[in-house]
Amino acid sequence: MTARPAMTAAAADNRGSRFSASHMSAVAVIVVMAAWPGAIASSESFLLYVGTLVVLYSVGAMSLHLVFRMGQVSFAHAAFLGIGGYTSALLLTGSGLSWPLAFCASGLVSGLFGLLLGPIVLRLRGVYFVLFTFILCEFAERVFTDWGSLTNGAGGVAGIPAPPAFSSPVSFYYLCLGVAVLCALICRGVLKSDVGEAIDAIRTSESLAESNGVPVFRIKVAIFAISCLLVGFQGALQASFVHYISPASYTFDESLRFVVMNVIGGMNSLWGPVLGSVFIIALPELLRNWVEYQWVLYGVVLVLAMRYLPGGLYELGERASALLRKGGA
Amino acid sequence: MNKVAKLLAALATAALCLSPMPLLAKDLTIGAIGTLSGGATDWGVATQRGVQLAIDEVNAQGGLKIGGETYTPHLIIYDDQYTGQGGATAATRLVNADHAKFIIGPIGTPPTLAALAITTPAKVLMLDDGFSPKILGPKNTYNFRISATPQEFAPAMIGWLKKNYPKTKRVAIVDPNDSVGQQVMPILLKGYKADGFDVAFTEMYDRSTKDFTPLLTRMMANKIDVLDLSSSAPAEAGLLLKQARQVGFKGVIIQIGGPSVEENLAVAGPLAEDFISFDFFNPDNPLAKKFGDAYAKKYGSTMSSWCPVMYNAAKILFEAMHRANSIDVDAVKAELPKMTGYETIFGPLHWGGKETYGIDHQLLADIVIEQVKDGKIVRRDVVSMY
Amino acid sequence: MSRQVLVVSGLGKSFGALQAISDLHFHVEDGEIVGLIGPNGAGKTTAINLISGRLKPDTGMVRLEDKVVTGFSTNSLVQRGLVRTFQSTAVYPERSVWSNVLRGAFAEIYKGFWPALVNTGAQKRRRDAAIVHVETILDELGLQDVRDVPAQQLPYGRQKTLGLAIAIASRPRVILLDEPAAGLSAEEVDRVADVIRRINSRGVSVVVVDHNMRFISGLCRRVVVLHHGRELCTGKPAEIAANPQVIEAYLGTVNEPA
Amino acid sequence: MSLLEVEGTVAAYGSIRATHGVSFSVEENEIIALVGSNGAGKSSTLKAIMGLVRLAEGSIRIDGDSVSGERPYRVVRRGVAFSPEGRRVFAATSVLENLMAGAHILPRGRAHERLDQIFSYFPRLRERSHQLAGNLSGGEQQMLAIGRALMSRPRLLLLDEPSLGLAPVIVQRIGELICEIQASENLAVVLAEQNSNWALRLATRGLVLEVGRIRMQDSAGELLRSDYVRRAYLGM
Amino acid sequence: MLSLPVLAQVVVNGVNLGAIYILMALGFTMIFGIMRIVNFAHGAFAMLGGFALYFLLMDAHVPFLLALPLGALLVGAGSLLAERFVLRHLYHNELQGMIATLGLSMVMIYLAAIVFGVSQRSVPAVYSEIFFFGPLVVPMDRLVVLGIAAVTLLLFFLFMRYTKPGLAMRVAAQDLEVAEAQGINAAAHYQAAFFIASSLAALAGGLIGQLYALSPFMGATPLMKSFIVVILGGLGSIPGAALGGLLLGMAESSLTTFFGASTAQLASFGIVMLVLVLRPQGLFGHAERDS
Repeated sequence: MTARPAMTAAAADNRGSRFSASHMSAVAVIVVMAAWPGAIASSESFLLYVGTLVVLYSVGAMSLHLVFRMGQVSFAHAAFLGIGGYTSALLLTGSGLSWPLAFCASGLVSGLFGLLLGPIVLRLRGVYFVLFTFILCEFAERVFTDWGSLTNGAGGVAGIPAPPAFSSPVSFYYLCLGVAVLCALICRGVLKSDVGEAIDAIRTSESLAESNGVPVFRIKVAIFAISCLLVGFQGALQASFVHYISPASYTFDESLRFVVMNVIGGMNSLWGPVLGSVFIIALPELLRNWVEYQWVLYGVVLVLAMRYLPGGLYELGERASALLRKGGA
Repeated sequence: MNKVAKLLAALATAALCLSPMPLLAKDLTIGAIGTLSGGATDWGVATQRGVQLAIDEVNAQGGLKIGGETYTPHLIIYDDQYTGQGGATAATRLVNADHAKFIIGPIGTPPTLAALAITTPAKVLMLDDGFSPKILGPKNTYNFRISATPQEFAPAMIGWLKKNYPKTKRVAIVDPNDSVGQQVMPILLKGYKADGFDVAFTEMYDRSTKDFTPLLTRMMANKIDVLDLSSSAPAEAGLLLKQARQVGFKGVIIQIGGPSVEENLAVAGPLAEDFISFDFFNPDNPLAKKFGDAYAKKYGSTMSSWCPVMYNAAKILFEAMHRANSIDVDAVKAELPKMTGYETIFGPLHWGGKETYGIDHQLLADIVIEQVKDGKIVRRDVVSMY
Repeated sequence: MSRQVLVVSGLGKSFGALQAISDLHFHVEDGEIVGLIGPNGAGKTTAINLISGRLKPDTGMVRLEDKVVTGFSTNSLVQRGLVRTFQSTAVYPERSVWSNVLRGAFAEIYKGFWPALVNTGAQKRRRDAAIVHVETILDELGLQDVRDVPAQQLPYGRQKTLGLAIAIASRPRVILLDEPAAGLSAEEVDRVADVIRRINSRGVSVVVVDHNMRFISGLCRRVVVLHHGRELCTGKPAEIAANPQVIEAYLGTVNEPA
Repeated sequence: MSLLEVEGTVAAYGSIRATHGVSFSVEENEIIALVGSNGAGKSSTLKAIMGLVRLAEGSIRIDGDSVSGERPYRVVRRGVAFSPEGRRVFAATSVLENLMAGAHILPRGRAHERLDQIFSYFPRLRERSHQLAGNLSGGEQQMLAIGRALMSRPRLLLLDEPSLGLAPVIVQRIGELICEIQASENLAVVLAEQNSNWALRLATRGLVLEVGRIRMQDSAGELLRSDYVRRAYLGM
Repeated sequence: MLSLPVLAQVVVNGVNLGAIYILMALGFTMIFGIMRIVNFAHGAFAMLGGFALYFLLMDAHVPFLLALPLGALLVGAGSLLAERFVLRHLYHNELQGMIATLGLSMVMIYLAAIVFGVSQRSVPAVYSEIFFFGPLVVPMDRLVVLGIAAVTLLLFFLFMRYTKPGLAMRVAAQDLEVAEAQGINAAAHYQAAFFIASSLAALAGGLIGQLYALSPFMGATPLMKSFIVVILGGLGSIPGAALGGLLLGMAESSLTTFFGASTAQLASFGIVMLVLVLRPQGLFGHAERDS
């Protein structure tokens, strides 16, 4: 299966004018996110928790976006989330390594696994890639469960500390926000660079890209590894956020969540996964009074979105702003 | 689109009707965390129903009359998805958004350990259940385990087995390869060895397994006298039971590691004959009978064995509030361990666990040993854990 | 005598039982246009795929400017100055003509993953140079009027020209054209031939694969004829046209190749 | 009333228009050549008749009844059959099954009768009837594609580039077969071809398409003699 | 361990497992082959099949051998609603189709949880005899399941091989446009194919309910096994699904018997990954085209 967003030549070529609008909305979002704790401090601190979750998940969703942009859909992201989570959890609880070092290690180890597995996985395309990554995800969960001597098995690792300087919910939120903004900058940097240009060419046609001098396979592996590295950071942050991890946290459902965030949010823009993570994390909160029906409604939302909004929420936003512009003109 | 909208509206209305409406008097939020999605959904449903039945009883008597006030408890339950993140999110939501001071559940190690990381610093009382020894500890003072674990009941059961089936020697233990099974297996291994049994075959199967015939074929080569289904969940235990008889196993089949006789009988049918297991729930107890009737009246369908456990937890909690004459968390927490002897559906209440966990926050009870005879469950014995 | 920029010797490739190419020899001299012709199924496209690195040969050797490049990947060959085009149109359909050509210059811009990722000063300079170059190509191939049109909206003939523009954007030394005239009207064929001559006049050596004899004879001084994966003969167009073996191969016998 | 009337058709792929108002008609029992370069709109015109691409404008009538915008399976039932460009035989099924798939609209008994007839036109297919279609040579696949189209007993046969990628001697043989079958079944044939010379020699009438429009329309002989066609399409 | 009776038992167990895997995977591979949809709701249809059988047996007192096909056909008919309102709009749209069927399966599973309850139940054993052939043990219910699966598979293959709609579906899977140009009504055949696929899944669900147990979540495992089977056999390939199902059944049976359950689980994943790496299109599949 290939994710092949329709992209108009004008939109894709435009390296100038709409930039500023995009910049402005990015700044606006960051300002809102930065003000979030202040705005809600008076009401519910649970909203801060939800905010933290959104920011956390946007890291993984954005990293998966890079793989989407190559025209591939990976269901193995939970495995790399888990590698990151376990790396930092085991280092923190076992060896007493300092938090920043454990954090860096989690991304590096996850990225390293991406670099090692990428050359195997990326030989496959389309649905076979999807199914292989699905099995890889299941396989990783089994390894987390069975390798008890290292991972403490299905019982998981408890008592994972938060970084000492960021132990309060508000400061931890800012830490996550900082990592998310950094991740967004990296992803945006990749997409806007000539590597991003190569990724776009690969999505359109691998053979043509290759004959234009794009080292297709190497770039695919490199992007896959970068994506794994970034989601590894989410794993580390999340482990410190929940203070507990177990194989049950890294199931296929978790991979699916990242994919759904990208699809629901929209696949043409880095805004897609951000919007998607806001929506997917917030949705259960909206449905929280209907706990029996929440999954039924969640399913209904997925079906409706795919039927009526195949371009995701980002497309909805684009349509709305186009309407506004029309109305204004 | 119109149809879909109508369906949505209908669902929404139904959901609103089902969600508990706050009534007059003072509201008392009883939080609950349970698994309401995926394969363990019945645990969450059991939690919801058990606690709700206890609340119904209180409200039928006009609420909780404490310290001159009348409190109407109402239940808010969230899904933990049986994950750490899910448990933590549910706990945070209850603590920070709903300002719940008392939480019942979750069941299972991952959501419980993650929820504890939220509730302990927030000083919220949690009555939960998970087999990990890490759940109880001298630091987790706001936490009580409301069901016994194999650590507590396995020695008693194995002792009973040795006494009643003295000729058996070679034991096979089959556990799911999950947090439950991985905790229980070593406990049982130790217990059997201590009583002189020879554990000749152990196997951990994947939770998604439905066909155990290959596994049992492997077991049959080991000349086994006793097959212990250990902590297998009801459906899997029933299948193991049925398929073990189908591959021609003629020895004793017992389940030490979790109670589920009724479900196993339902799954295995006539092949469940002679199966031995235990239950905390003794239907001869008048309180238990009353509860069983109330459940049947309200929900009709078969009852999960977790349901009385969660009902019991809520009953104990309300009683502790009465006795403390306060709904202050610390007062209730201080009162709970003093309630030894309080008559519950599982018999007189007893807290223990100090020597194992360093804190007496482990609920202990009698075990009713049951066996399937002529397609019916009969009581064979009652043994005590303490 | 001029230098040989591309030498192919003893090239062979089989797919299972089918020997698609066997013992293929030919060379391209600096600045010349060589034709590679043969009936359908003769192995022309396979030959291009082998030389351009899309397929790995079983036997034989490819030499590009005195360096053996057998089995090199396509993109490294592009970096070394060997570019190919495709039989059907191969363009980025949703992108404008301008950015299609700029993508063709990717090998010029991209000199490593990190410089490309962090957009170093050298990277920017290379890109700017490429952008200037793109303008010259658009001018030369007459694509200026459609520079902002998405490639998919161009008529077929101009898409083919765009394919050529993409190919030369990386400043190749040798260019392999796979049936550049297929599906074009006679008028368009002439136009493409013109473009190829213009590319050649910039000092690019060209290998043209086609089965249109007329087109090839108008373009090349030397023609290699392939048949059943082997070289049948090599010579001037006129000699080739008169060769009875070639006529036989072209008109076919009763048993047509699968 | 003509067998087929095409009037002002605009065939569209999404928002991209492949033809810009093509009109012509086909009478019974004639062969029409549709010539032009790649991308001129020949294939799109045939596919628009079949209902395989969206008809953005214009109308298509068979025996005076509109079939504009009809699904392909209904068009087939009106007596039209189509042999696509690049042959596109069902490679993983046998020759026999490919032909039976072509007879989808016929009852089983009639289909078997028809099969014998098709085999008599293409004896080579009978020899290979149990082989997988994907293992046939290019020429055999082309025969299979035409045979498959003929299985439904059409009155109008649309052939898209039947000479593409075939050796000249095979192209010649296919041409003979088309004429032979056309004559014996009183078929109308629309032949879309890049090989203009060959197509115009088979046809009674010809249309020259350029960039989605009809540039010329005349008898095949006149077109073969026309200076414009000779220069632009015959390379003379 | 490596005695003849054990080996025979391994084969018997493997064939039994394989039969159910094949029933599940056939429909899954068919839907992908014809409509290019990775149907995540396939397991949910199996689940509905299990409940349909349960209610037909328990409430309507239909005899088992009648209730089983009847339940399957009922679910198949119901699946046409899903086809009409969800899938029809997403054919040949692999990514969106996949996510939508995921949503569909969530709706089906959690509605079933609300309607049927979440506790495990089982279809009461209709056949409880156990046959002993020397050291070989074969329970009657497995024989019945095997027989039903064999008959169904035979009927399915005959249908696909020798009937007109069967041929139409096969050629539509290869080249939709050309198939339509032969007079094949693709939309109608899509419906028929979806009906057949869902009915097969429902039948498998009934058999699973009979052999194992019923719950709203019971479809997840068969769905995952279908994934593995079609990867082994090649997506869209019907003979591939048959072979893949048998291979997986045999592999699970023998690996578990000789090496234990955990090892078997890891090893079977390992084998599937190895197959994909060595032969990316599966054993019988065709490579994905590079566009």
